[in-house]
Amino acid sequence: MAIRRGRGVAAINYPTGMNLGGDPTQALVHSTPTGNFMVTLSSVDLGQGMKQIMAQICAETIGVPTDRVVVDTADTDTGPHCMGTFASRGTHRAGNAVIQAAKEARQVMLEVAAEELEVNASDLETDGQGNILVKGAPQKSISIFDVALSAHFKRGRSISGRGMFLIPRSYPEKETGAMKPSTCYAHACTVAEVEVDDETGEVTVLTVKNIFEIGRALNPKMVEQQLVGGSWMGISHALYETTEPYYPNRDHGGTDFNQYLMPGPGDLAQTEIIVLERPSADGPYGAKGPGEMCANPQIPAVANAVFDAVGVRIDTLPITPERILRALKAHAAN
Amino acid sequence: MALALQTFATVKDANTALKSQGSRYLGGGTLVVRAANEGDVSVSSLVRSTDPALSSIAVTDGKVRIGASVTMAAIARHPDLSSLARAARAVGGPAVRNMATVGGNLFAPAPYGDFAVALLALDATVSTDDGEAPIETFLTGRDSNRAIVTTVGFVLPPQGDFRFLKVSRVKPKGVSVLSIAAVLELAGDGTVSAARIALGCMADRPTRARAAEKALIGRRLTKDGIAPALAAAGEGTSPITDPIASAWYRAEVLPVHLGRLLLT
Amino acid sequence: MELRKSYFADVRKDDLHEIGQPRPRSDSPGHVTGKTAFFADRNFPGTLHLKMVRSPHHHARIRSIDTSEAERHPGVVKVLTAKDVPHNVYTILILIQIGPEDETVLADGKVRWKGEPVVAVLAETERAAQEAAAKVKIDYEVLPAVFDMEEALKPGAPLVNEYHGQNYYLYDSGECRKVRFGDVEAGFASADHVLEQSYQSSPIEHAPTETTGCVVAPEGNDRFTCYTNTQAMFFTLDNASIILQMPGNKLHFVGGTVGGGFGGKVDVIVEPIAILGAKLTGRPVSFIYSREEEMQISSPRAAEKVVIKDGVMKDGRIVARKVTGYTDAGAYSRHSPYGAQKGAGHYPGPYTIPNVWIDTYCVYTNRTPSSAMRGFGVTIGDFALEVQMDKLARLIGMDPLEFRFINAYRDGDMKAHRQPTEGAALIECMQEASRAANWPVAEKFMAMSSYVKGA
Amino acid sequence: MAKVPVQFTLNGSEKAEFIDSGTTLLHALRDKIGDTSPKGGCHQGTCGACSVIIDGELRLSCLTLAETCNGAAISTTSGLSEGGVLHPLQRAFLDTFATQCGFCTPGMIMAAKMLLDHTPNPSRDEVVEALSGNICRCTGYEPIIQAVLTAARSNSQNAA
Repeated sequence: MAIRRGRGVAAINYPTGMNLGGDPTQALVHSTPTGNFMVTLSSVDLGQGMKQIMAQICAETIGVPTDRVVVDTADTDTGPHCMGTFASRGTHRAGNAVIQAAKEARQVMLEVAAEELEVNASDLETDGQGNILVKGAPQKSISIFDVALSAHFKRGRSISGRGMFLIPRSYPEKETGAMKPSTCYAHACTVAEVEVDDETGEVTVLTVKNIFEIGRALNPKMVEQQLVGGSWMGISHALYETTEPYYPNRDHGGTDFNQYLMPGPGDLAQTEIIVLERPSADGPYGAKGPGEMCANPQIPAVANAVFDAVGVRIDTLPITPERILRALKAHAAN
Repeated sequence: MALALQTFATVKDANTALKSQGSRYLGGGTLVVRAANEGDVSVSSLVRSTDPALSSIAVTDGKVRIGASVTMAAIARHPDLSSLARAARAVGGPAVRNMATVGGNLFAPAPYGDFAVALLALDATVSTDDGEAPIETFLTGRDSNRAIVTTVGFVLPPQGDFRFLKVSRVKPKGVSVLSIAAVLELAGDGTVSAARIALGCMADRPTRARAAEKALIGRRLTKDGIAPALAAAGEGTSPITDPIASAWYRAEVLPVHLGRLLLT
Repeated sequence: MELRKSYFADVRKDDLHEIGQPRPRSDSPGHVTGKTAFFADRNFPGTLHLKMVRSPHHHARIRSIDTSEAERHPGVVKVLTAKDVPHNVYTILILIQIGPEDETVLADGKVRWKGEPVVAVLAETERAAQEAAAKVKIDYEVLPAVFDMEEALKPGAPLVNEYHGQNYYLYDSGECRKVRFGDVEAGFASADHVLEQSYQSSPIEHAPTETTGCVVAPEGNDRFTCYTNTQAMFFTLDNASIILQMPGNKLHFVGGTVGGGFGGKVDVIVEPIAILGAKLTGRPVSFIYSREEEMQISSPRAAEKVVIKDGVMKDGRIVARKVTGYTDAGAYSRHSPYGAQKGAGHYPGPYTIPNVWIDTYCVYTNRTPSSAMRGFGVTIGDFALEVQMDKLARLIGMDPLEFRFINAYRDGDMKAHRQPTEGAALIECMQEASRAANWPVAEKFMAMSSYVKGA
Repeated sequence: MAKVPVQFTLNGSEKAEFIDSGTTLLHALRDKIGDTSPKGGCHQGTCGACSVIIDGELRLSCLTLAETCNGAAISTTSGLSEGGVLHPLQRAFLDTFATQCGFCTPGMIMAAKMLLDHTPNPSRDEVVEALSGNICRCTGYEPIIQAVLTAARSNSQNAA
């Protein structure tokens, strides 16, 4: 028996959004009487952290701590339209809508503060801690709490804003295919190192080193969650997953988590993640959509590493022990 | 008919209840309740017995008797059954092992039933109220069996004689590509004097690798010594094809894994 | 995870307060205490359970359906067939004018894949619904089926879906979405080597731990609240409105907390029929996929076949790339026509190639309809492209990483679909990979930049 | 349909209900008693989202019939925090970002609690084994493994 080691590389890019269908999302932002902010959306959190990220984006834009923001989403009676959570669009599209809404709300907030402080709104800034200060004279300030009370009970102003982000639909040109399929692109390069058992075809992924360029890590810990989980799914796609193991034959499709194969907690590659940030021109604080991109480069990187290890190409996914063993036997026979 | 559970203090009464149509015995639930959840409406009555004898483990003078309701977890932690712990732990994850029973494992279709593979290599005896049967006979006829299994009995091999290997795609818990259990007795000169090898997934239920067993007798456990046994390992098998692996793959890697088990 | 702030520092301001901070997730306390409310955690008294009777055949004509025995089964409240669905033939992308309507909510006269829903049974308990479902009698005339995309595209193949009239999606550009850039044949003619290779995949399941489903509660005022784990609230509401011929103001969707999606919950499958059941019975209705349904009935990622033909020079430049992509939609469109053309917009990958020819086909076969999944239209293409890149590098005896630097796109480079490259960062990712993986490349590559030359 | 009585303690408090015979413990807890912390991810015993602790043993509530639990002591994730103070495992899952969609989390925490109750300072391999019956599709498992190890460390620091 021989355990053979190999490594492979892959580099990819990934589009944000679905421009070919038209891609709108809306947001509403308003202040409560005591200066807390509600973000109202109909966007869906699949576990990637939409609610938390929209709160951080709103907080940054308004100039308050994140815990002053509550996100109320996905009730069609209250939330304005969102196309949906897919195509790496959630953070990018909804984030832009939230920024626009929050900017409008912030402007009203500053105007009310200006009246209270008897200065021009353009002379005001937020300290990020819940206060509005006069630029250059920070001793002259008012809390957002007091501004909101004033707006509600004294000045009759609604500290609120509407946000709409629309990517107009791009229609591919029939003959040339000229189109604008996406707004911005995330990038990745992955190097995978594997061991292949040449008697059984079993593959062990030893390490994956993933470099991801995602525009802006809005919340680095949450980005890490996506990227680590995505890297695992990429390896899973490379080596394990199929609903039809004998495709195109339809027999023997798995019907449970025992038959539908994915790497278990004892199969984990040592995973390294490095993130670069080249802010996108149109992303919220430069963010791109990393959620899908992060699961792609591992697949070809592992495939290339398998070839590097045992000298046979498996061009059909998933790269099962059976496919490797058959290829090794065919290779030996030639 | 809605699903209903009937509980009896004795196996005898439970056996009587099982005679009615649409009834099935409930062990740990990993097979039967699952089937009901998945919409198997052929079963309308579940029968169980709380007879304490079903849950006991007795080890006396190297003879082991395990009640059919004993769980994989109970076997894995029993101090006198440490040599079997590996096989018991091969079943499921921790929660499943707290539920899956020895009796149920005898009925689990491939790729399940790894502990039954071990019992086959141990040449166990399976008891019901109708009497005792060698496990091989029992497994052959299990589809028509109606009597509740009460115990399994076997002689515990000396430390080191029992070997077990489960190959799965997913670690640490995945269902079997195949499993192999072997009881090997060695003579003073290091040659094999007796061998029982049982295979999982090489048919729809555990089977003995008799040709390989025979080819091992008088041979040493070396690469050359086991070569004839490995060559004969697949004789008489008809491996299953399922989402985990094809029959072709299972047949191809059986000798590889048997070789690794024999040389450990 | 490490953030490498040294890259692109000149185009980035790091003066933000809340953005860039690892704030704790607001939903996590609910998750760890089990208090987060997923759709199925809503419990309404008197809820009916919906179970589907599904086709056991890949392709068959339905001669007759007899639900009389099922209707009499104890606990059964309602049995639904195609005639009960107001607008039974639909397609979800009709909302963005991608037709034709080609799928039935409940099969009408024909089934086109094994597992297709035919009859819906609503009963007091899951068990009663399962028992009654077993009593529905459907007489089928089995028809020849086609499972292989290449077979499906051959003349004389069984026609999968009459609403299309042929076994591929007809784009305005014809049988495939096309991209034409430069002169690909001239590129091949000038190349030192030409390599054509074929890549394949099979369907992949999202396998979220929470299965697809919804619970619908009548509000008593002719409105219906649908608690759902859809990934797209209004997309689902608007499609339900069309299928049920019910004004949107009668529908109230609540969701947004989903136990994993990965693209698997963007089809509109469970909600319309559950709302219909609630409307016709006046009772709350729960329709939740079993795990078996999630694995084999819910749309998977499409199987794909990708054929790549490349012309490459000895010095490492790719001078021509022709890609033919096939997406196995299964029996119905769902999102697949979009995915196939998204692929057309993605090839030839993040490389600048002067001559490109792309054809992407959306093909119908008698299998579970596929749809979107994480990396939709791109994941399998990237597998094919990047394995092909490895083969090309080895063909010309070049280091695979260096080979990619030679071809990597940079700001300002024109892409095949005629958009200038903006915000590129492939080169920097590869430079960092070279360092992190101890995979050295020539100094000239480490000195490269994605920025426009001279800018 | 004949109803049968069931009586057990759930997170220390007495529960008594009449249920349909054959009802799984998962359904009894969620639909009758209102504890929705155990999740139904498969009803097959293959995902672990419904894991609960019954008389000190980790069990799958989707494959356990409620009427077999008469007299038992049952614990679920909803009963772990006391007086608003999170259990160290809950704290660790939260602090280390080990939850994403959150659907597997209650089952994971039950499996991890079972481990730490018996093995306060587990090795990584022991954590992996303890979680092996629970499926997570979001995280890739590593964050969950780290959360359990973190909880074990914080426990031992508190004990010291």
